[in-house]
Amino acid sequence: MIETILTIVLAIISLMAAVYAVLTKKTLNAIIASGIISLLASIMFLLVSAPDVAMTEAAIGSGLTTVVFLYALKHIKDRRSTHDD
Amino acid sequence: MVNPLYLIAVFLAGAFLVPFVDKADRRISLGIFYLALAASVGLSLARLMQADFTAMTESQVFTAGFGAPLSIALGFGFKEAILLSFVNIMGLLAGLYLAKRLARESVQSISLLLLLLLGANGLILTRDIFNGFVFLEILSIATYALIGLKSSKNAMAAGFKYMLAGGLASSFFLIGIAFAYRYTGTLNIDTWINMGVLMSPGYRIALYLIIMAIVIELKPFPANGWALDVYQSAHSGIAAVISTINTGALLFFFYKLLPLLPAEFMPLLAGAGLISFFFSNLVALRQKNAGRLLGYSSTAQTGLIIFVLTGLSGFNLSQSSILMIAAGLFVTNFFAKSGLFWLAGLIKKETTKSWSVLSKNSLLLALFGIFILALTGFPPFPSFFAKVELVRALAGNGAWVSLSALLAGSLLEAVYLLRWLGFAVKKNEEDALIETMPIPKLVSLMFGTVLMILVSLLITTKVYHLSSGMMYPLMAFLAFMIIDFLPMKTKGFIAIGLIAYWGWMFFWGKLLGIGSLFGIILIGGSLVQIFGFMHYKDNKAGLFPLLVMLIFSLGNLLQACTKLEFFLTWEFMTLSSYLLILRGKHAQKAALTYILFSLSGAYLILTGLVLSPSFYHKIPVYLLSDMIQMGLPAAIFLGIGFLIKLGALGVHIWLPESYTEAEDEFTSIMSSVLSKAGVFGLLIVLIMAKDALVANGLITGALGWLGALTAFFGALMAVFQEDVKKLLAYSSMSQLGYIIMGFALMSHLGWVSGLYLAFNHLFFKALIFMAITGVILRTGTRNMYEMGGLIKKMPISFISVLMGIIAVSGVPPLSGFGSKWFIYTSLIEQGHYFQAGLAFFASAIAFLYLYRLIHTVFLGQAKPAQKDVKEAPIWLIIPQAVFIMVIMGISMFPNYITKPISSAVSGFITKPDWLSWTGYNITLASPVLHGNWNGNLVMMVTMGVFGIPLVWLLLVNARVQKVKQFNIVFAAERPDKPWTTHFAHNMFAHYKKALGWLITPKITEFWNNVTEWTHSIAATLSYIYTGNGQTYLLHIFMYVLVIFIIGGVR
Amino acid sequence: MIILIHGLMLIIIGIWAMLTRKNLIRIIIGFAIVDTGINLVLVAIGYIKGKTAPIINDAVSTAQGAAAGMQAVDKVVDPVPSALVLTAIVIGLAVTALMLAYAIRMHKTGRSLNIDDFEEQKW
Amino acid sequence: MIKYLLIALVLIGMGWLFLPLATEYFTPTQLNNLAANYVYGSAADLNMPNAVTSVVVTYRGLDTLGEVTVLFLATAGVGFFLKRKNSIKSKRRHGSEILKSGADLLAPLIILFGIYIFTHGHLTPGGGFPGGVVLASAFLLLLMAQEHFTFSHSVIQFTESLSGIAYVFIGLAGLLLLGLNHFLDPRWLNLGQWGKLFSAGAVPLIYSFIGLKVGSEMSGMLDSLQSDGGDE
Repeated sequence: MIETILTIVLAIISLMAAVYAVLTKKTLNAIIASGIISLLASIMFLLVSAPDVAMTEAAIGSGLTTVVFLYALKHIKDRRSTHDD
Repeated sequence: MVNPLYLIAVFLAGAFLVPFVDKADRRISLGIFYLALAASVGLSLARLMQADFTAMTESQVFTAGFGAPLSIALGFGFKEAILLSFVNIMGLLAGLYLAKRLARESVQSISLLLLLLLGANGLILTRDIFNGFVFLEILSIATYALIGLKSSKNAMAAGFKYMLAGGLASSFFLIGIAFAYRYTGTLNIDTWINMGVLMSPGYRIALYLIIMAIVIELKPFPANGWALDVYQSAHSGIAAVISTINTGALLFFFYKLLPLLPAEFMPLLAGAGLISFFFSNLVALRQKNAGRLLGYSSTAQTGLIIFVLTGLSGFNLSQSSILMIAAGLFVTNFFAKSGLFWLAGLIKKETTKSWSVLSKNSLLLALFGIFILALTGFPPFPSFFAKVELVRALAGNGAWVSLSALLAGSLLEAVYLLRWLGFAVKKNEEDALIETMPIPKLVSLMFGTVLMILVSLLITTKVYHLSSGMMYPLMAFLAFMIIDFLPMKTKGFIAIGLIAYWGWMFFWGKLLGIGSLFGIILIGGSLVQIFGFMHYKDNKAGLFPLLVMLIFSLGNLLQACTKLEFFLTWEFMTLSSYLLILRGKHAQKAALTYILFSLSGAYLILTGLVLSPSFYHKIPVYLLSDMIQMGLPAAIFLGIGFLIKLGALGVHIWLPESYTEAEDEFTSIMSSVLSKAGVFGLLIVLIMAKDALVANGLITGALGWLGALTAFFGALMAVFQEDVKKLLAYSSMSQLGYIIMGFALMSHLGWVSGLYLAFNHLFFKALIFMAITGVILRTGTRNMYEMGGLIKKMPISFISVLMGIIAVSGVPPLSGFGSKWFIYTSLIEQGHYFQAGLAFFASAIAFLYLYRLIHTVFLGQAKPAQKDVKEAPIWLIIPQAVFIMVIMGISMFPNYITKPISSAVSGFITKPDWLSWTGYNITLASPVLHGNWNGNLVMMVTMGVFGIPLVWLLLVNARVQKVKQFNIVFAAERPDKPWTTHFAHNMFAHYKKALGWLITPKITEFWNNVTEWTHSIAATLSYIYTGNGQTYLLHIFMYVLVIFIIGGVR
Repeated sequence: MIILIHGLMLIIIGIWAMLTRKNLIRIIIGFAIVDTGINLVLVAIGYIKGKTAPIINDAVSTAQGAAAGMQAVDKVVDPVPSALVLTAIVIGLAVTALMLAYAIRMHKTGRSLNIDDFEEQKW
Repeated sequence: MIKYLLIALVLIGMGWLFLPLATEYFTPTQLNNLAANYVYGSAADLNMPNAVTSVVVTYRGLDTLGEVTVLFLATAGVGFFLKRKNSIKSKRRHGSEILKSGADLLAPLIILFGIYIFTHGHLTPGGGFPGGVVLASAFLLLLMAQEHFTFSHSVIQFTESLSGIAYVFIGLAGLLLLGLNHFLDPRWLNLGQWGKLFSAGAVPLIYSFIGLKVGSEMSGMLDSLQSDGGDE
C-alpha cells in the first residue's frame, strides 16, 4: 500500500517535472528537469523489482545523459559568447 | 553451412580494430576496411553457392547454445543469402567509391561505414524482433553519423531531420515490441507467427505501431520530407547507400514481419505503398534538383515494392512469384539508383538540366542511359519483367484502381526520368568537359553496371526462359556497339548482310499468309533503307546498333509466340525507335512526347494482353487466327494501344513532332516501316476479336469514323505546313487513316484494301522521304519556301518525288490508284457512304499538299543560295531506285500482290464469291457494286497517252530559247526580302480562310492542358514539404493516426 | 499499472515537447522524456505483483543451481523486460548524444538553434 | 494557428491510440513460459544467480553485442562530428585545488567501484553498463579537475578497441569450441560454483569487457564533447 502511494507521489512529481521541462524558458532548467524525471524513474524501477534497470537508469539515464546535455549546452553557450558579443 | 555470425564478427572486429591501428597508418586501416568488406562478400557468396537450400525450411542458426525462443535466431536461407550478396557487394562498391574521401576523413568514418553494413546484415539475418530493433538502431545511427560526411548547413539540417524521424520511428517500434511481448510472451518472430493472430485491440495496436515504424523508415509519401532532404544534401556515396542498402535491409525486415499481421492490415499497407508510388512520382515532375529527384524516385520505388509485398497477398498468387516481382523491382532500383547517385557525385551538377555535360562523355552518357532505361522498366532489365508480372496479377484479378494508379505512376516516372535523359543528350557548347574522373569512382560505376546487366540477363534467360531468337535484337545491338568504330559504309554493308542473312534463314519461305506480307514490309522495307544512312562521312556513333536492334525487333514481331515474347519485342522496338529519334539535333521534346505516348500505348497493350486468353507456344502470334478469340475488353485495350502507335486522330500529336525532329533518314523508316508495326498489331487484334467485334458492330463503326477523320484531318493539316517533313508526316497520318478505315470494315475487301494500301504506302512514302532527305541534305533547310527550282539541280530526286506523289494521290496509273480504288469500293460496298465521301474529300485535299510539295521544292524559280546544290548522294538514290522499280512493278502487275493478300485474308474472313481475279483483271460483282480494275491495262494506256506527247515535247523543247533565271528581261522586279511574299510561303492562305477553323489545334491544346494541370497539381502537392523538421514530425504523427483511423485498426 | 499509465503520459508529454519547442536542445529533451516513458512502460509490463527482483540468490536463499531455478520461477518478476530496458537505455543515450552533436554542429554552421532556421531545402 | 490545432489533435490522437494499451492491462500472476524458462535456465544451465544478466549476456547476448556497438557508434559519431582535424583545444576552466586533490583521491576509488560492479554483474544487480558508466564518471572527474588531462586518447582508444575485439572473440570462442549454434555461449569456461565470483562460465569475463568498453566509450564521448570542434 505504501508502495502504491509512493509510486503515485513519484509519478505526480515526475509529471510535473516533465511539464515544467516543456514549459520553462531556460534550457538549463529543462535539462535538469529531465534529469530529475530519469532519477524518479530509476526509483520507480526499484519499486517494481528491477534493480538492474534502476542502476543503469540512474547511471546512464539521469547521470550521463544530463552531463552530455550540459556539455552540449556549454558548447553552444561558449560559441554564443564568442560570436555574438 | 556458412555461419552468419561470421558476417557479424567480421564487421564488428573490423570496426573495432580500425581506430586502433589507424594510429600507425591510414593505409592499414583502409586495408582492414576493404578486407572486411571483401570477406563479407565472400561469406555471403559462399552461402549462396551452397546447395543445401530447400524450398520451405529456413536455415537458422542460434546463439548461445540454446534453441529458438530462448536465444536469438538468425535465418540464413536462400533469400537472405541473395540479398546479403547484393548488399555486401554494394557495400564494397560504396566503399570503393568513397575511397578517396575515407582516406582524408577522420578514421571514425571507416568504422561507421562498416557498422552501417553490420546493421543492414543483422537486420536481414535476424529472426528476433528486439534484435531487429537493435540492428535497426545500428543501421540508423551509423547512417545519421555518415550524413555528417558533408558538413554543409543543409546536410546538417537534413541529418537532424532524419534523426527526428528515425528517433520517432524507433520509439513507436519499441512501444510496439513492449506490448507485443506483453501479449505473446515471445520475441522470436517464428514462434510468434505460429501463435496466430490474437484478437485483442491492444495487441493489434502493438502490431500496428511496429509495422508503422518500419513503414516510416521506408519513407512513405507524404511523411517523407526528411528523406528527400537527406537524398538532396547528403554525400552522393552515402545517398547511394541509403537508397540501396538501407532500403533493402528495411524492406526485407518489413517482409519478415508481414506474416505477423492480421489480414486487414494488408490493404492499408498496400494503399499506403501505392499512394507513395503515385504521388512521389507526381511531385517529382517539377523537381529540378538531381539529388532530390532521385530521392523522389527512390521513395516511389520503395512504395511500389511495399505495395507488391502487401497488395498481392490477397490474390491467387504464390509467395515466390510475389517475391519475384518485388525482387525484380528491387534489383533494378538497387543498381540503377546507386549508379545514378554515383554519377551525380562524379559530375557535380545540381540541376537536371545541367547534366548536358554528359553529352560530351559518351561512356558516362551510356551508363546514364542504361540506368534511366532500367528504372523506366524497359527490357531486358528485371523491372520490365516485374512490371509485366505485376500488371498480370492486377489485371487478372480485376484490381483496376490499383492497376491504373500503377500505370499512371509509371508513366509519370517515365516523364521525369526520360526528360532528364533528354537534357543529358542535348549538346550544349558552354559545357566544359568533365575533367576529374577518379578511378575508384569509375570502377564502382562500371562494376555496378556490369553486375546489373549480368543479373538482368540471368533473370531473362533462367527465369523467364525466353528463346534466344527473342534476344537477337539485344545481341545485335551489343555486337554493333563493339564494331561501332568502323566506318559508316562498312557498318552499313555488315548490317545489310546480317539482316539479309537473318531474313533468309528465319523468314524466307517460313512465313505464311499476312506474315509474308509484313515480312516484306518490316524486314525488306527497312533493309533497303539502310543504304540511305551510308552517305555520312562522319562515324555516327550509336546509330547502327540502335537501327539494327530496331529492325531485328520488327522482324521478331512475326516470330513472337507467347504474350511475353510479343510484348518484350514490342518494347525493344519502342526503346530502339525512341533512342533513334532522340538522336535528332533538336529532338529532345519530340522524343519525350513520342516515348510517353508509346509507353501509354504499351501499358494498354500489356493490359490487353493480360486480359486476352493465353497464346500457344511455338505458334507465331499472327497465325493465331481462329484458334484464339478474345473478348471485347482485351480488344479495346489492345486496339487503343496500337492506334496510339499508328497516330490516330486524338493521340496523334507525337507523330508530326517526332517525324520532323528525327534524323531525316530515320524519319523515312519511321513513316514507311515502323508505323506498319501498329498496322500489324491492329490487324492482329481485329483478327483475334473478330467474333466479338462483328457481334457488337458499334466499336468497328467508331473505328471506321476514327480512320476517316484521321485521313481527313491529316490531309488538312498537311496542307498548311511550311516544313516539308511535317507536311509528309501529316500525309502519313492521313494515309494511315485510310488503312484504319479499311480494316474497320471487317469485310474481306476492306482488309484487302487496308493491307494493300499499307504495302503501297511503304514504297511511295519511303521513296518521297528518301528524295526529300537528299533535298534537305543539300539545301540545309526544311522550309519549303526557302527552296525552289531544284528540278535542274536534283533531277533524279524530282523524278522520285513525282512518282511518289502520283502514287500517293491515287491517280492512275500507279499503285496508289489501286489502293484508293479498293478503299472506296469496299466502303461503298459496305454501305459507308459518308465515310467514303469524307475519304474522297481527303484525297482531294491531298492534291493540294502534294502539288505544293512538288511545285515549291522543284519547280518555280531557283533560290540564289541554292545555286550550287548537287544531286543527292548515290546512297540515297539507291533505295529510291529500288522503290521506283517496285512501284512500277506493282502498278503493272497488281494482282501479284492483291491476290496473295486476298488469299491470306480469306484465312480469316471468307472471300466473297463476287470477287475474282482473271488474268490482270480484278472483278467485283457484289449485289451493291460492280466494277473492275486492270492495273496492267491502265498502265499501258497511260504510258501510251503520256509517252507520245512527252516524246513530242522533248523534240519541241530542243528549239526553245532558254533564259537564265536572273535575266530580268523576262521577269518582274524581285522584292528585297522575298521569303514572306513568296507564293510558297503560306501558300494556301485562301483555303486557310475557309478551312482554318478546322485545324485550330484543339487536340494539342488538350494535351498541353493535361501536362500543365499535372504539373501544377505536382507543384501544389510539393508545398507540404515545408523544410521544417518539426512539421515533418507532425506529418509522421498524422500519417500514423490517419491510417489508424481509416483502417479502423482498433 | 500506475507506472504504465505514467509512462504513457510521459511519452505524450515528450511528444508535446518535440512538436512545440523550437529550440533544438529542447526538442532533444522531448525525445529523452519519451525514452524514459518507454522504459517505464517496458518495466511495468514485466512486473508481477508481490514478486522480487530476478536475482535468484535473494529470492531463494537456500537452494543452489537447478533446484534454485525451480523454486525461483514462482518468486521473481519477468527478467526479459529488464534486459530489454537495459538495451533501450543505452540506445537512448547513444541517440541523444548524437542528436546533441548534430545540434552543436548545426549551431556552428547555421548560427542558430531554432529549428525554423533550417528549412532551406524544401519542395 | 492551424498548426497548434493539429498538434493538439495529434496529442489527443496519440492518447486515444495508447488508451487500449492501458485499459486492457491486467496484472499477471505468474511468469510467461519464456520468462520461466529463462529464470530456471539461468540457474540450471548457466549457474548464474542474476537472471537479468543471464538474459542480457547469454540468451540475448547478441542484443548486448549490438548495444555495445550502438554506444561505439555514438562515440564514433560524436567524435566524427566534433573532433575534426586540427581541432584547437578549448580553454578549460581550471578546477579548484580542492577539486583537484579530491579528484586524485576519489578517482581510483571510483574506478575500483566500477570494476566491482561489472565483475559481479552475474551475481548482483549492476553489470557492465552501470559499471562502465562509473568508470567514465571517474574519467569525468579527472577531466574537470585537471587542466591538461593527458591520460585520454590513446589509452581510451586502446581499451575500447581491445575490449571490443576481445568481446567478439569470446563470442567466437563459443562458436569454435562448442559448435555452430554457440556464438556467445559462455559455457566453454567452467561454470564453477554457485554464487562465486568465478562462476557462470565466461560471463564475468564478458561483462568485464563490456564494462571496460562502455567505460572507455563513454569517456571518449565525453572527451569529444568537451573538446571544442574548432571553427571552420
